Amino acid sequence: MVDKIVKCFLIVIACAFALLMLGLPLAAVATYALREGYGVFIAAITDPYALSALRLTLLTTVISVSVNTVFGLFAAWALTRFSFKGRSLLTTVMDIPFAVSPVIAGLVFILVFGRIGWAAPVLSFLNLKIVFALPGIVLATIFVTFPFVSRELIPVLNARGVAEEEAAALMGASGWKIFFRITLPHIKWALMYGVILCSARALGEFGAVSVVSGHLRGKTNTLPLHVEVLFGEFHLTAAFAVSSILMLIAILTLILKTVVEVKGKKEGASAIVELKGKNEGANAIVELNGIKEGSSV
Amino acid sequence: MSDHVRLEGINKTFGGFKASDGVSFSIKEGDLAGLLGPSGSGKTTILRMIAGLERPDSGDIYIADKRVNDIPAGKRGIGFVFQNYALFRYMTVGDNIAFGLEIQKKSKAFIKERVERLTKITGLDGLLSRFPEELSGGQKQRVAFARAIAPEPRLLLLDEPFAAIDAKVRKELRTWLRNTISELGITCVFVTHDQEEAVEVADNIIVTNRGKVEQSGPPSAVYQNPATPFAAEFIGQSEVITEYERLRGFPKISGFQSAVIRPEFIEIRKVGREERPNASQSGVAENIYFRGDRLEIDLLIAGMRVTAKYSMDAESLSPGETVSVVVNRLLLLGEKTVTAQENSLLNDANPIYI
Amino acid sequence: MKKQSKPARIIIAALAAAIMLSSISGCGQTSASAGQSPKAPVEITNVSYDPTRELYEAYNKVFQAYWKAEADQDVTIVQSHGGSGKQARSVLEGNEADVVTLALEYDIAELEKGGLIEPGWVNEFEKNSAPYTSTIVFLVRKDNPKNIEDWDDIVVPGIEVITPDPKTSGGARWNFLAAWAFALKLYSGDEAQTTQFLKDLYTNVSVLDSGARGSTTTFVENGKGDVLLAWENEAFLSLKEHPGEFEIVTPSVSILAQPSVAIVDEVAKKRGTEEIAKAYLQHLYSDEAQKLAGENYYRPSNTAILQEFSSTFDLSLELVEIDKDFGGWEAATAKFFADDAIFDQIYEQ
Amino acid sequence: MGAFGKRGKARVIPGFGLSMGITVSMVSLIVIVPMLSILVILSGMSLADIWKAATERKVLAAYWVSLSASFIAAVVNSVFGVILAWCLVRYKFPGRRLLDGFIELPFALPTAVAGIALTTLCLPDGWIGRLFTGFGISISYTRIGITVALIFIGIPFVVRSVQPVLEKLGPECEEAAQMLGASKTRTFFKVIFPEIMPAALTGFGLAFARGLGEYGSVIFIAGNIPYKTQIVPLLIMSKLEQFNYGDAAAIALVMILFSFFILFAINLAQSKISKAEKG
Repeated sequence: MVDKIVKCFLIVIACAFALLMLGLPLAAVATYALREGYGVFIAAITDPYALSALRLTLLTTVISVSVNTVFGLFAAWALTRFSFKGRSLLTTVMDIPFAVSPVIAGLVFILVFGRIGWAAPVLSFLNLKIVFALPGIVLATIFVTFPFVSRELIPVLNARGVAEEEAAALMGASGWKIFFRITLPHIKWALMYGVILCSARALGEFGAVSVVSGHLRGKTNTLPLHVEVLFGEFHLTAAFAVSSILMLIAILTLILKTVVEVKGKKEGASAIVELKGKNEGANAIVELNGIKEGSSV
Repeated sequence: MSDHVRLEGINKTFGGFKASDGVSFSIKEGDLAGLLGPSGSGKTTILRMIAGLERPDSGDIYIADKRVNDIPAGKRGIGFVFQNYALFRYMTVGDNIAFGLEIQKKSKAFIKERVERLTKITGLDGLLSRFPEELSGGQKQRVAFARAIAPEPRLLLLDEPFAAIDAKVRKELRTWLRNTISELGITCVFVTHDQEEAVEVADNIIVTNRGKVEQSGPPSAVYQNPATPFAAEFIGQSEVITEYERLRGFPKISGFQSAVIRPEFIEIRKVGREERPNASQSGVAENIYFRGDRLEIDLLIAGMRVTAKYSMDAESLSPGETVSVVVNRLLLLGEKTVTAQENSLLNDANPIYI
Repeated sequence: MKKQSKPARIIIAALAAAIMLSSISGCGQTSASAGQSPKAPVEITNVSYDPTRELYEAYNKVFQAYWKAEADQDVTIVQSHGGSGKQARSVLEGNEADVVTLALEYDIAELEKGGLIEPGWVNEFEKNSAPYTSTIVFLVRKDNPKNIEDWDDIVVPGIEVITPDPKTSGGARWNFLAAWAFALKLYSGDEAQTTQFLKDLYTNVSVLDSGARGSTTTFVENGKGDVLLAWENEAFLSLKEHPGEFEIVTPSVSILAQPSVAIVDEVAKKRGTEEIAKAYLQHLYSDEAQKLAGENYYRPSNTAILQEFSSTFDLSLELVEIDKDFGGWEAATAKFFADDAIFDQIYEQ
Repeated sequence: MGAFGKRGKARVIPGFGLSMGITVSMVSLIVIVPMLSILVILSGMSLADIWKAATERKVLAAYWVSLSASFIAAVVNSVFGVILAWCLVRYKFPGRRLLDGFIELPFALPTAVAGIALTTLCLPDGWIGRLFTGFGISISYTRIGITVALIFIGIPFVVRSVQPVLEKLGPECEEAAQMLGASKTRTFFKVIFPEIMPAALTGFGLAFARGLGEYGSVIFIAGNIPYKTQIVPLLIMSKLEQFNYGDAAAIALVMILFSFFILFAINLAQSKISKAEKG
């Protein structure tokens, strides 16, 4: 009885908190986006500046996520398959973007590639433009989302150990063969999970991009920056309309993430069943399930 | 002595899975009882219901003649040793053992003394300030045991107590556990899927299958006179044969479609060395395995392949050799009954129905 | 070994492609506008401050038509808006603007210091390179519920004032200086009392946005505060967007705000857009553009056209001037807005 | 990992050179070199100037605003995060999947969108703000508003750190405590809490660090009043806009040191967790 009350109480608290902090902002965005009718909504999201911002945002996301995925795979491989001096230092350095304010992230790129930055003479000699153009936005986004993929992969690779890879290597398999045949199947869900998180963050990055963007309308305004622009133009409804597009993308990402998670967990669970089956007979699972179901009643 | 634990008509389902199906049995005070059955037979569920970790759907559980269905687990005065010990990782060995005593609000001095005494009994001296992850499997087992008996329960439950321990330590722990429990004089129920373990440790075993109690009694009785076809097949090194009438001395008895044969039922002799030629028939020793104290033989007899033993002291056999075989006994299996059938050519004794 | 290198090449190629793609599009930006042929379309970038969004949206169309007729060339104008200081910073750091149209002469002077703009730019165009002016007024809620008439009404406790941060916003500096001018007159030149007046004023400030537009949004859209210290044009725009919700109150003393324009010489030279940039800014002084400024609630610098808008603007308002009354931006910045200067002091408890 | 960690052991698995090469060059290009530029800027200043810039009273106040708001937000998130994780792992209730899926919303939702949505909600006549106006409490443009935004940003961290630990924990330890007569409360605080503590700490640290640096969602809701509601990232932006790169870099350096300290603490907590998991 007391248990039931505690359970209900906790669930109510959890749901109320989630509803307040997660549900309400979503509802607010949706309500405000549509408060002046569909016409205004459609006009806002089909505005050429909005569309070009969307294009820029998508392009930035694709580039930075691809770079981070490739990097994440190599980094995770290097960090989990080999032991070398300074490995923990490297891990810590890779985590820096996680702990650094996006504003500082933007600032450092300005300090390197900006007109006053120390790389400026080289860039102007090469007639290359980094900050206040696409490369700068991409770089800032890569920085902010840098550790996402590798952070998801490293624990999984660590947990699997190196026995399988070593066995394959002893049989003479090449590095690529080992990776694609042995390693990738184990980490594919974690990889997808990391890629999704990385994309979500890349799509929505504001602070760092805001510093390096220059806010050129139709050129270097990403969608989140465009929201700010609209917000400042008395176009509150339009700002929320564009926000709602970003929100939809966010929700889609979350759904995708959940699907990946569930699929990944299922495969993980069946692996556990195999393991258990070998040790104690497959029926042990039935008892295990029984216990779990029993205790949650 | 009176019954300490009594279960009456217990039913329990998990989803669609019937874990307990009309389970009734009792355990005498001071008994060491083993719940024996294959995995998934519902033995752990029974143990957890006695402990109060699960509630039966119907039926009554009595401990010391008091119905305990509605008494929460912590108030039943039961010690429980979990299969994976469930030691508290963030407490030292000493804190683990003292946990139950602290809850009973015993004095510091009392707790200290009791913990020290328990560490002596369990041979954990010097390990009190260690954390569980710094212990070996056997040591963890002892800590779990000490923790469970620290509050002086009158009933101790153990879930697969030796499953996670390697074979060599297991033997030693079994003997130790048996002696310690009998010294403490408490009633004890343990769950196992290992019949050797059950037979060796328990005063009484309760054989379970598919949520039902098949048979209970002292190990020797269950072994020699199994009450149900399942008990007959499950206990011992049992093999089921269908055409038992092809063995000499075993006419077909209607209602008994098959029989259980165990190695100790079969007597093998070299050809020409038969003691009772009238009951003998020939067989082939196909493979011979060395088992340390004896030889184990894959025997082909009347077209059936069975396992037999052969003494190391007897004249040696070679693989493929034709031998003379006498089958002394069979356990004939009926629909729901079992009967021990002696070889009719050996004496005139009538079959004994159990 | 040969087999191994194939996937390696693919990955390296992908990486390289990603990097190339990003750098190429970076180059593209500069080279597209470098074309010298008069017929080839040209693109110029105007980095401006917050409240001019609507003005330049309108003016760009006018100029496109003008340039098409004049030089038979299509021109695209890329706009960027933000806090004046922030915008100047981005240009200084490499945001390639052909022209800047900022809130403060001071911000453009920073670009001059940074070597982007040649000295003497102030006199490159008429009227100190300020084609339109504005001033600072109060925006209050409908029917003026707190009876705010002048600067001394907004320093009394209980009034909630919205103004941007003078550290980052050009408009905010005009606000600050206008208030200073009023108080200095009130206390007959006693700076200690004037500073106290400003301190009381900023005690009443509840939100200090980083840009003028941010403050307007806070006051107008988010309903925060009793009075907004605003650019005159920003205040009129709010009236237009939300008719019947607000009123404009003109204080007894305000300041002549001269937003400046300039060609960013370094960029324009590099891109070969000097001519069109000059024309773009020069055309701001044309009658057509001056009227447009008036329609967008900026005071046209052309006095004849200003008179046409006499029904809109309170032309009797006493206006102090930055050069005359404060000794120019350099001096004013050092005295009021530098670190540890008066503005920082009034926030020290 | 430890199994092959001994130096001098032959590397059986190929790809060391390639993967290390790419990793190190990417880390240098994207992280190390840009971060070093802060030091490059600072190297042009005297120590006294750096010290003065980083410890100006206004700056100290901004540290305090950022630290206190992030700390409170992280504490709130730790409490609710543990409750959320607990409910998601231990209970079955309608909408659990949905709730589980939406925990990462603050991650996926662009911070600018979150910022304007929260600001709108917390205005005196907004859906949330309205409830508090009656008590004379305003949320938008106050420290409460900043804290609210940081709570939103930090939700996923504690939940996602604690959840796997709870899932792995299994019911045995609780049952063991229960058998020994411990009450539910005692079981939670003596048995479960120590188990999830390191994970909760990790989540707390991550949320704290994230909150310190958060910009996008906070700028809309923060009042930016010096000494009261000015957060450090906004101050850095403000310094930049005054063309004061040195001061901005000095303040940035202090922030990075704060973050490093937090990261270090997280790693300590994590190594404690993995040590415990080995057992």
